[in-house]
Amino acid sequence: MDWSFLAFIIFSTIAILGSLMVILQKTPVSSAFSLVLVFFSFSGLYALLGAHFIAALQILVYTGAIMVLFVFVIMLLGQDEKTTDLKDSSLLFKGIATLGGFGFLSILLQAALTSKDTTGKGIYTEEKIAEMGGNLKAISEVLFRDYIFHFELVSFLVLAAVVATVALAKRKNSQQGEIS
Amino acid sequence: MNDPWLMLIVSCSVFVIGLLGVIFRKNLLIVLMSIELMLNAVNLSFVTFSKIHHVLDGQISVLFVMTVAAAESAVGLGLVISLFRTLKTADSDQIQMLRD
Amino acid sequence: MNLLLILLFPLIGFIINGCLAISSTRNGKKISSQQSGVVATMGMVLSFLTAIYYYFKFAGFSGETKLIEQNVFSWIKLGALHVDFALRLDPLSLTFVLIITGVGSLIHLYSIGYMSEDPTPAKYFSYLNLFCFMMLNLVLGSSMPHLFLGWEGVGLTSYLLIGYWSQEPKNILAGQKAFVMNRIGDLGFLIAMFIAYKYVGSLDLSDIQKSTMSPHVMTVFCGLVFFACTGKSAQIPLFTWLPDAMAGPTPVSALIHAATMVTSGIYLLNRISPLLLQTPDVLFVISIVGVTTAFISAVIACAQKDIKKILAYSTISQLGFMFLACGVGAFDAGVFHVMTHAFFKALMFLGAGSVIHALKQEQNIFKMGGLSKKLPITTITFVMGWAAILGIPPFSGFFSKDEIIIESLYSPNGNQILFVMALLSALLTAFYMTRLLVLVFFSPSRMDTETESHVHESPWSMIVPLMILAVLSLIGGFWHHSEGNHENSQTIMIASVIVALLSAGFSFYRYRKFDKEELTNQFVEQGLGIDNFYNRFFGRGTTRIAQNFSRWIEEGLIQNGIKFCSWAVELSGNVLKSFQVGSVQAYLMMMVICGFALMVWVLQEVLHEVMIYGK
Amino acid sequence: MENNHELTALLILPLLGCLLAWFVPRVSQRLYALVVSAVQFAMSVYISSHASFAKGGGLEQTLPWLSELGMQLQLRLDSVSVWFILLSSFVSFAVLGLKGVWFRKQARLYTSLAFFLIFALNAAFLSTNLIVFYLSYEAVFIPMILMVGIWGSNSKATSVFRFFLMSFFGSILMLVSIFYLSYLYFLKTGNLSTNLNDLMVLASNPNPAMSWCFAGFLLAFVIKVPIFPFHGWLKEVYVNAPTPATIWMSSLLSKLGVFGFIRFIIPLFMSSLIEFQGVLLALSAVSVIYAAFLAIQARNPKALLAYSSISHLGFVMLGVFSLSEAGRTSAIVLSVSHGLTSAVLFYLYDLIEQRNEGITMDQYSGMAKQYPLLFVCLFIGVLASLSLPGTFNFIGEFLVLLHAYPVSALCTILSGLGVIFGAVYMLKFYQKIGLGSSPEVTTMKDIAGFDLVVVLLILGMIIYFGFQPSIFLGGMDNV
Repeated sequence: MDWSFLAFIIFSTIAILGSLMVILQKTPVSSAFSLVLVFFSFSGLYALLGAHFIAALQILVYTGAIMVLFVFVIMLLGQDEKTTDLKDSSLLFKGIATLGGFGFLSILLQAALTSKDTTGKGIYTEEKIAEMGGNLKAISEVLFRDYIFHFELVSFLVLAAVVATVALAKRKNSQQGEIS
Repeated sequence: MNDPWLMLIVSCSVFVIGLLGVIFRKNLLIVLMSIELMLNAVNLSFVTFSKIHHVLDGQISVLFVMTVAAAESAVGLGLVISLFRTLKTADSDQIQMLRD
Repeated sequence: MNLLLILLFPLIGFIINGCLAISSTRNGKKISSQQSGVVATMGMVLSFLTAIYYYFKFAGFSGETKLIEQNVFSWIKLGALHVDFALRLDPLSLTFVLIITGVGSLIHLYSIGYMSEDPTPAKYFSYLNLFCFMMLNLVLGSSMPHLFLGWEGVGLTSYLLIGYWSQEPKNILAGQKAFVMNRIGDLGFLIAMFIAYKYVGSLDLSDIQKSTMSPHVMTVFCGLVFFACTGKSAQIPLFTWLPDAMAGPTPVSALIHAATMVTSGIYLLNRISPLLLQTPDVLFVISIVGVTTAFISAVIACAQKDIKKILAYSTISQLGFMFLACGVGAFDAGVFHVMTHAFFKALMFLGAGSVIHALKQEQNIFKMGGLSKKLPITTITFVMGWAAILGIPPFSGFFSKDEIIIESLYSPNGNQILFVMALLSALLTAFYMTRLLVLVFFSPSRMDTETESHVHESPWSMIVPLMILAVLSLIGGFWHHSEGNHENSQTIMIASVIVALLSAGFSFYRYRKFDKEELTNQFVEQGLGIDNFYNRFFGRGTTRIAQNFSRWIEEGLIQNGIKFCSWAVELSGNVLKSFQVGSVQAYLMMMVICGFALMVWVLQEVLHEVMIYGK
Repeated sequence: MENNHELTALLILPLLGCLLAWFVPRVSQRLYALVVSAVQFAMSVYISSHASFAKGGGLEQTLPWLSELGMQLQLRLDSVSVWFILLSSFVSFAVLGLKGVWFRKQARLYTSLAFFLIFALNAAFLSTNLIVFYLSYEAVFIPMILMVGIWGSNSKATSVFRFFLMSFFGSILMLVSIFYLSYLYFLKTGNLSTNLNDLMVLASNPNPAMSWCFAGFLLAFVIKVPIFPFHGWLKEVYVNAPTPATIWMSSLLSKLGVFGFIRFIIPLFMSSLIEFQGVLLALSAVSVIYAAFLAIQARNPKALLAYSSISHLGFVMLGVFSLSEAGRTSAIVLSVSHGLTSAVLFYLYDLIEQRNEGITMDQYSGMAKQYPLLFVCLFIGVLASLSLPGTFNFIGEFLVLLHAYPVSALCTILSGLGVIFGAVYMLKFYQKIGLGSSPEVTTMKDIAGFDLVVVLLILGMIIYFGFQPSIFLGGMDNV
């Protein structure tokens, strides 16, 4: 057995089980920690696919930034007690949703697996990437040449998000100040 | 890793799990986490296809998705906080101010 | 000389008088009855003179067919249908034209005096002229639609004139009744036209006369035409409008409801007589209807108190005689009786009008009496009319009526029952006419003194027509030479005269000293309940159907159906709204399920194609 | 195909009239409306009299418009549409000219709505493209509903809602049918088209799906006309609408349905029509009788007129459903005559109502004395309405029944009963308001001036064409 296949088995098992734990845990905190687990395993999977830059970014952005944000919010709101919301909805509802989910899954898989078009048409074969000096160099090559405009646009989006967050937080503060 | 197609199974499974999470859970924080799960699943499929087809556009997309996801969770969490402040809850069923 | 002139003069009179009527009501200037009456009478007299011209022209024709046709303009032309507005004069229509214009002129003249106190004489005379115009169209029209134009036109003017005193709701309703009952008959006429067009392909009367329809179709056609005639000529079953039509001014009753319009049924039957002679069934029905009408209305007439109602029922009865004549195939006798009847019945109506005029609109014969001294001319002329209707020789009625009675027995279509019924009707006629005559003119006066002091003979314009008509009802019988070649005809003539005289004598004896109101049988006076039956059954029936339609179908079904539709729209909105519960999870769930379904659908197609046509 | 630009002019003029109305001062609005509608009428007469309609000829014009979707602005003025165009421009001219029904409030809006209505009507009557027809058919609603909504009386909201609901229900199914026809055409030829000329190929060998398209068209038009049992919207709308809107509805909008039958259903769905002819004839006959019964019991004179309209349109449909060339011509004749007559009757009734403000309708009585001329006109209108021989209506009704008789004797006789009931309710209408004891004298004057001229003109036409209908029966060439 290939070591990479072993790694895939391990990472994917962790990813699926972890995501199940995310949605089934009672407290948001444990959900959050399961999510961290999933992010790590995803990072591993990216690495297995040869997307080393993405793998690194996954750790940095998701685990480092987003998850911290989540945990921070959980702490801020004091959401550490056990929630019962999973039991709120009826069994029928959950059953239908699960069935729907599985149906959806089967369709997705069918779509993904039926057309096994393996003839890679692109030029960025593994050899080519290696020749270019690795994944990071290749990505930056493409990103800053073909996608520079989109890259700039996304920066605006981030700016907008920052402004929005500030606005949300600030208005609430001022209102609270007025009320109290 | 010889068969990237297996990755798609993982990706789809995680996506559906995330979807079910959004459907089942009413706690807004967990809903947001489930959304993150779905985004990640999509990212994984992007990278996989990028590998299959020997193009890098998929990986670039992942970069953008990550950016958007970060922005989204920032705004989303901001909303959760402000909602929690007004309603003292993070349960989505309690948020019915616009109904009728 | 143009045939159109006969039509044109009354039309011009109508237009002039119509304009006068409108302008007088607008600027309040009163038009006297002399002014407008002279215009109207001139129109009729000129028309009559034109008709006389044609009479002599026809007299000059010998041997050849007496027929003048004149196409005025092309009226309706669509596909195979071609209807011309054309006039057609033959001896039959000439007889009618002479009656209409001749008697019409006299009645116009009479109206000048009779309507002298009316506030809107121009309106009255314009209606009267319009009536004559329409009536002339009826008898001169060469095609069925043209005839129908006149047919409906006289119905309209009859409506207008019956309801002429429109302040009284009763009068208006009488007019409406006449119009509607006529229209019921007209429906028969319309359908007859449709049948003619379908099976003959033409609506021209001469084409229809010559046509060869199958016996069955012909029976239906003739039956429908006869039905139309029962409406216009007040026969069973559509006769109840005529007594009510007496609500109009008396000259109108004389002209329209005695002399002309009501005889148009006879005219029409004569027009299609070649067809009728081929349909014995219809002829049989006509004779039965005619004689029954004659008898029943004579019975009803015996119980009437209103002078005009008696004359009205008498008219119906005489019309029944004419239909009997047509029914037994003696069309000429029918037309002959139309003419004599026009003279003596117009005379009697006008005489009655003179009485009513003298008595300030009193119409009850039990509030009259002894008028022979006060109204000598009226009395003399009325007696002549009486003699004519009784059939006393040598008055005109003798010739025409006895011819009908003889024909009812001897013609191929006649039989004993018809004969006996006809004789009985004649007997009753003698009874009620004598009753009328005696009660009005000869019995002791039953008027209140105030009325009595005002009684005076009518002005010359009313007297002159009376005298002319009296002369005509005396000599009218000699214009027609009946062969009378049946072996027993003289016996029958003598018998019928004796029967009439006996009956008249009995009546005279009974009423000569009458000084109180007679207690008549209410049931008979009300027209044997037929009118009530119609009112209850058809009049109220229609209203009830209409109300039930309105309540159950319109409101109950259709309006509620619409309400239901709008309610259903609202309901579906509400149902859909209930899906919008506000739960994000539920929305997502629906999204997932729908997305699932959509993907199944899309991918199945795509994958199927890939699998088959792909690799 | 030659292009006749005068047809476009028939559409552009009212559209311009609609726009320019906003720049005309309020005081001269009526004059403006009168002049523009007179020009419009004169133009229609000019164009019609210069065209030859023999053997299906006429004027045609095709303008490109979204041709990639198979749509073209195809206009055609032939022996069918010419009468509807003339009727629409004449009635609109009369309505805008009549002083008695002019709105002083919001006159600009009224003028511009009126011209928009004329535009939409003309477009509907001229167009041979189904989509363009549909658009203009729907566009007619807009001014109509606005007029009822703005100037209508008390319970206008419900009636407008019903009117809209029912008509829209019908026409939306027609739109679906139009799309489906276009699709069928696509399947057959590989091109998309909604032009009537192209779609005629579908009629030759009908497809089962055509029956469903037929149903869609049928429903739209029977609601529009309307015939029993789809007439539910009519009474309330007629009663609550302001009189100009009522006149437009009764004399033109209902004709839009009749026109739709003649222009679209008969050529496209002849086979289905033949299949359902019996039912349709029976429905027409029932609607004649049924509406007559309703008219007999109606208390409100305006409702009575509304029901009589349904009854007469039953006759029209009887002519259409006899499915013969002659029957169709008769139906057109009756449509035109009914358009003229109902315009006069509704107008005159409105004048009577105006003269009796403050009196309830039950107390109307004996007014012929005070307004002799008005009632003479009204009486002639009533006579025309009960189709007395000598009036234009008689020609139409007589010919319709004459040509329906060979097809179905029973239905013809049933409708013939409507002739009797017509006499009953129309006389009742006239007698109720005109005859009887007169009320105290009011100050309002009799009809006079320009209004009188217009009314007499229409009545004159009714009587003239009653004796000289050949122009309608044989096309313009018989003149």
